[in-house]
Amino acid sequence: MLENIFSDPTFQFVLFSAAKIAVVFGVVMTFVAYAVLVERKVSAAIQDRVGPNRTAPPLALKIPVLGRLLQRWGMFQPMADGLKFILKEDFTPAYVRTVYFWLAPAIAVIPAFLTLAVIPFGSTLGSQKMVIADLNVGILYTFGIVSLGVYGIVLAGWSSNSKYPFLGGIRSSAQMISYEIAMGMSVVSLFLIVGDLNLMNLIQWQADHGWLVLYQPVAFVIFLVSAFAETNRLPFDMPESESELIGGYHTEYSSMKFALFFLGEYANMIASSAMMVTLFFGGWSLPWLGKPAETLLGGLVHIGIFIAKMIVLMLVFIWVRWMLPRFRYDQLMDLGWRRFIPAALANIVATALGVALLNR
Amino acid sequence: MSNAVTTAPAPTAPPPVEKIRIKVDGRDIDVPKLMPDWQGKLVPTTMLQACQMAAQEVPHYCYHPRLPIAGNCRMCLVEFGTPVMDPATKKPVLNEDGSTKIARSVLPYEPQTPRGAIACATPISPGMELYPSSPATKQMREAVLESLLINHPLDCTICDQAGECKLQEYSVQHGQAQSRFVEPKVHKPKAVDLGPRIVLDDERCILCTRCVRFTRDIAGDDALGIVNRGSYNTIATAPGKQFDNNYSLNTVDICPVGALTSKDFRFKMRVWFLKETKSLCTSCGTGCNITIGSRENVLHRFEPRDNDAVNGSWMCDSGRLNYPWIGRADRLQQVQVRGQASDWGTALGEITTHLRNASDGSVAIIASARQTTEELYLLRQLAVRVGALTDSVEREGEADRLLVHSDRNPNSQGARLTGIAYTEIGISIPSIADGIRSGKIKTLIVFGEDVTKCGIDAGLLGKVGTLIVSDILPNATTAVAHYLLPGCAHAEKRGTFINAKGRVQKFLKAVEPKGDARPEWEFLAELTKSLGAVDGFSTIEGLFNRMASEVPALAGVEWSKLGDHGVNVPV
Amino acid sequence: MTKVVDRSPLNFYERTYLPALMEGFKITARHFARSVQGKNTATDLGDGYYPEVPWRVAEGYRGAPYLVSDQDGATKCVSCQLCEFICPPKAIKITPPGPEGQGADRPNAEKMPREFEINMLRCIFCGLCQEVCPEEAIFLQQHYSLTGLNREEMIYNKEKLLKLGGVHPGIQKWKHKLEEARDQESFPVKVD
Amino acid sequence: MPQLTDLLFYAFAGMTLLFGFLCVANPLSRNPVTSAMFLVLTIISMAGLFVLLHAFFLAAVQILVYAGAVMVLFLFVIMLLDLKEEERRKLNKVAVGLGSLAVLGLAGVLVRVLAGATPLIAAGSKPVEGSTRELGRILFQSYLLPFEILSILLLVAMVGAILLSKKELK
Repeated sequence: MLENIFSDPTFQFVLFSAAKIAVVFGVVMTFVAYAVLVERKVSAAIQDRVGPNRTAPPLALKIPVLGRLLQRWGMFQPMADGLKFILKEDFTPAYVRTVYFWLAPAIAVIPAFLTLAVIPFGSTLGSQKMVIADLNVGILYTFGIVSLGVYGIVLAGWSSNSKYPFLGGIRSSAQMISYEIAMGMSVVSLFLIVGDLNLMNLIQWQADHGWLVLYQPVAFVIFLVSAFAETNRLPFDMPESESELIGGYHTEYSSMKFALFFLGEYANMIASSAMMVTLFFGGWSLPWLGKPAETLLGGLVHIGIFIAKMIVLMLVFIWVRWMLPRFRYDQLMDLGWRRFIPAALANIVATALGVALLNR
Repeated sequence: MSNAVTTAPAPTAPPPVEKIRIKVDGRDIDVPKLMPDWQGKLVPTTMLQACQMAAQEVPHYCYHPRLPIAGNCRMCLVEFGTPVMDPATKKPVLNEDGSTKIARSVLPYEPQTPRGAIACATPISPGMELYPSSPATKQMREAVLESLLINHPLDCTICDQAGECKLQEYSVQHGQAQSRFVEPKVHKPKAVDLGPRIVLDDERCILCTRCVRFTRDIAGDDALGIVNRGSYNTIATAPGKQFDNNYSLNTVDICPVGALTSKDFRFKMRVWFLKETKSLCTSCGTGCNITIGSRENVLHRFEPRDNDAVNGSWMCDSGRLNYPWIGRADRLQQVQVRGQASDWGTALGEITTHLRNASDGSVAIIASARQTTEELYLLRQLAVRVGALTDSVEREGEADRLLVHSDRNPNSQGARLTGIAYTEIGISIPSIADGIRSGKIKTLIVFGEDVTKCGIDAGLLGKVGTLIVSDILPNATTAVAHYLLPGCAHAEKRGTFINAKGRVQKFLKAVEPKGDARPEWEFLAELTKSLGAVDGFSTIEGLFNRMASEVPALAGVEWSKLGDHGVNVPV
Repeated sequence: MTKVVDRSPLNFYERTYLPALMEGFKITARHFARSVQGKNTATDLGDGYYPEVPWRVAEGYRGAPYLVSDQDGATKCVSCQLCEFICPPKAIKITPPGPEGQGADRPNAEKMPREFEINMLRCIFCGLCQEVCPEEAIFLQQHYSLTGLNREEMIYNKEKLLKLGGVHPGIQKWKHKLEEARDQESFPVKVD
Repeated sequence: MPQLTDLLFYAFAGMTLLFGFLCVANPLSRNPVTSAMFLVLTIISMAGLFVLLHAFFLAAVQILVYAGAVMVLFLFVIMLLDLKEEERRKLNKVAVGLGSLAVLGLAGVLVRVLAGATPLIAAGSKPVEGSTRELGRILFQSYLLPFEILSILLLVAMVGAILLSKKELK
């Protein structure tokens, strides 16, 4: 009876999916926590500071050399931060629209994680494809989900019943809608070349023919910049720009609800990086490592390659934050609508012509 | 407005005044030839008054509109010119362009130097030209101020006058940034004890003699004078005399510098922190207008406020110092029902039920003529509703020549006009006492009085079935009250008093009441509303206007027409 | 001389944001590289990091305001309350001596505050109190790191402020005046 | 598997209907933002139904276009206008009556049409894979003219909108 169930493909599908979801979720959460640390450390280095270097549980300091080293690197800081978020007073201001006020942080986080479902973070591990949902419209799914992310911010801004969050929410909705168009158009050219929307196949194509960033540098630049706008990170952090809007949409939030917005932002950053790795940098493949893995070790190596590429891109995200000042809002809109959308359209036409001519 | 009400003590229809045309800073202006002096006598208009009419402020120290003119500070020096008269024809000489030729005043021995005249004491003449902002006038002021400051100690940091000091103000306007006087200053006695309420700092004194003139001519107690000579001039009391008349603190107000300071207010609070609230003195029936100085809910001082119809610029010391009780620690702050702490809702609810069931004639009300007219009116409505006997308590004292009235209640007229007391205050109290003795009066309502001191002794009070008391400070009556309702001092609420001469004047709130205490009119309005006697009122304005429409003597008066100085009603 | 800032329109290359980007990369990369090698401003100064090694504040640094005493150890403040008046965050609260209060602890000054409190949680170290003080009795000193375990602890009273403020010699104008008055001998000088 | 998909179908269908109903007639809240949010949920539930039909492309576009773009703009406008009156307004009985009548009429027509219709896909046959490639082919070969006409229509609408939103017509 039990064996029957285990051999049932449906059951296996559910079981392995659940396992993959759990692992990906765990890894991403850890990534978020340490991305914050890296952000703080990198920013400190860029600004001639040292960054977090004090937090450590007393027990960890007992470890001879490593304990001190970990403390200096701030390795325990994310734990302290998390603990602090949980323990802080969860304050709901008067006159907010309570339901939406509570819902908004959740809505902001969920899409960021859902996006990760279609990212192929490795080739195969044993019999399993290293992607949670192998959809043949993968990229469209991603865009669909990403487009929902704006609701969290808009609702947070509106429900706070306060002018700065409201302005932040309004700015963010306009910004995200604008850049989604440019972003979506930039990837069309990729699929014109590859001829498939499935991300697994996209990576395989790149493994065979070389990374798409070499074929489509314009598309990559547009995608990269749009990703900054979509994740609300500097230089496009208008929705939360603290010098003008205090904290934008999360001004009124505290404790874990605030942490969820934070988590959402970093999860979005991770998702964007993963997406870029998949779309432009050959995913799990390296120029000489193009075959889907046959051994367990090979599979793990592929996952490692994917994560390494992702980390590099995230470092770019972090670096840019400390490099560029915030755009003015009209310049941001101008860049989105009057530069990127025409550029992406031109890129599509050029690519289509190229593909048509070459295939003839 | 009916004829019954007259605003202000109508400057009895001024007789057609002869006007003189003069020029002030080149502008033509017609000024009356004669103006009343400090005693009301008509005397020639001075240059200072003319400048004031032309909206040109002339700085001055010794001049005070309510004091005789001394003309000794020289601060009001103004350059002027007079028309040149042809000695033969006695007609003004004209310039070539047809205008009158003006001779600017100059020093006789130095014709190129302008000469000023003390504006406070120089009468104007037709065709005169005044130059209150000419360079020469400015220079004269600067020079006078510099000389006044030569021996001034410049201890503004420890001077109570700082902030309302004419020396400071004029130094800013007309002074110099740096003193050219490098020699040691003449030092004079500091912190001299002039009397029980006054401290003198001789170094700060500029010898304007305002205080000397006030105490001689207004207070009629010739106690002060100037002794010694030259740089050693000082103000002093006559030998063997104390400066202790009941108006001495007015000299602190009129002292333009910090020479005379009040012992009561000494080092208490810097004046620029004080919130000024227009109010009234409650010490007698005169109803002097005062300004309350308070900061952060603490009263710091009372000062007289100008009102020609009542107190001029003055008030007596006893009234001025009659404020510390408002901040006393033993103020009643807790609503009590039979000795137990309670709250307003409970207490008023029980009182309402009790009064509703009280039989006609079983209730008596003893109000206080220290309460506001509105409160007395509400109490009267309450009395009409329950058929109660009402009266208030008389408080007699000795009157003086100037301001103090023999009636020490601030609102006796209010008690009479609202019907709380009949023609004479206090004549019904014996019949109330009889009623209690005979058992006819079972409920006694007392507001703001200790009835044990006025005919209803403690034993008799014990016979009262229900004793409802509202007061501010504890006394023998509040100690035995069944219902104790803490009320407010006049500085803690708004309302009106009607003074002995029938002037309705309003006062405003300076500080918050302590603890549970509430303005009496507020809870009386609730009580009378729940008893169906009067509609509820949430504002004093509405209540006053309602009262004015019902009390015949107040017909036509409205809160908004009271102004800062009040209106007269027939009494 | 007015300086004319050149605001010529950007050329196409500049409008691509690329030169600005490159500049940003260069600067941040330089600092990053330096920091990774363990060098930064703090190590350049050779001190170390803040909590262990307090900042070396510059001369004239304006930290917390404290009351000072004169060279005879007397309170300089005469309770004129100008600082209380000027204080933008209303951090200063002075209780004047009042009519019955004790006089100053130095001759001739007549007056000194009964209580002088600065709420350091409110204080913004703006220095207006020092600026306005006619007696040179309050100075912004070099303390910048004020800590306490509760709000009450952060309200510094007169005693504490005087202790922290220390001695600040001055011209001692009240003493000077007293000596001058004694020399004149025209009026008996009362000294309490 | 069939059981699971059936279950999911009923779940999504039920959600679509429920959220659709709550969108137009929410007994708890008359806040326009709530209505808009329920419309978003309706759209997402419908996308779920499309997925069950293996029309992945349609599902993704449904969410991307309607939930992700159109409804955000709706929300945007609702929030900016701050429709407080809407929350206070009472139900107009005449409108409710007429509306119900219209709905009933439409439902009647639908039922009659559906009763006479034959299933497009015979039961048991393999469902059509909603591949993007095939969709594109159909769109750009069989239905090219209608597609282009629609494009022109949208372009006209867009130009019109821009023209109308310009304050000054020169």
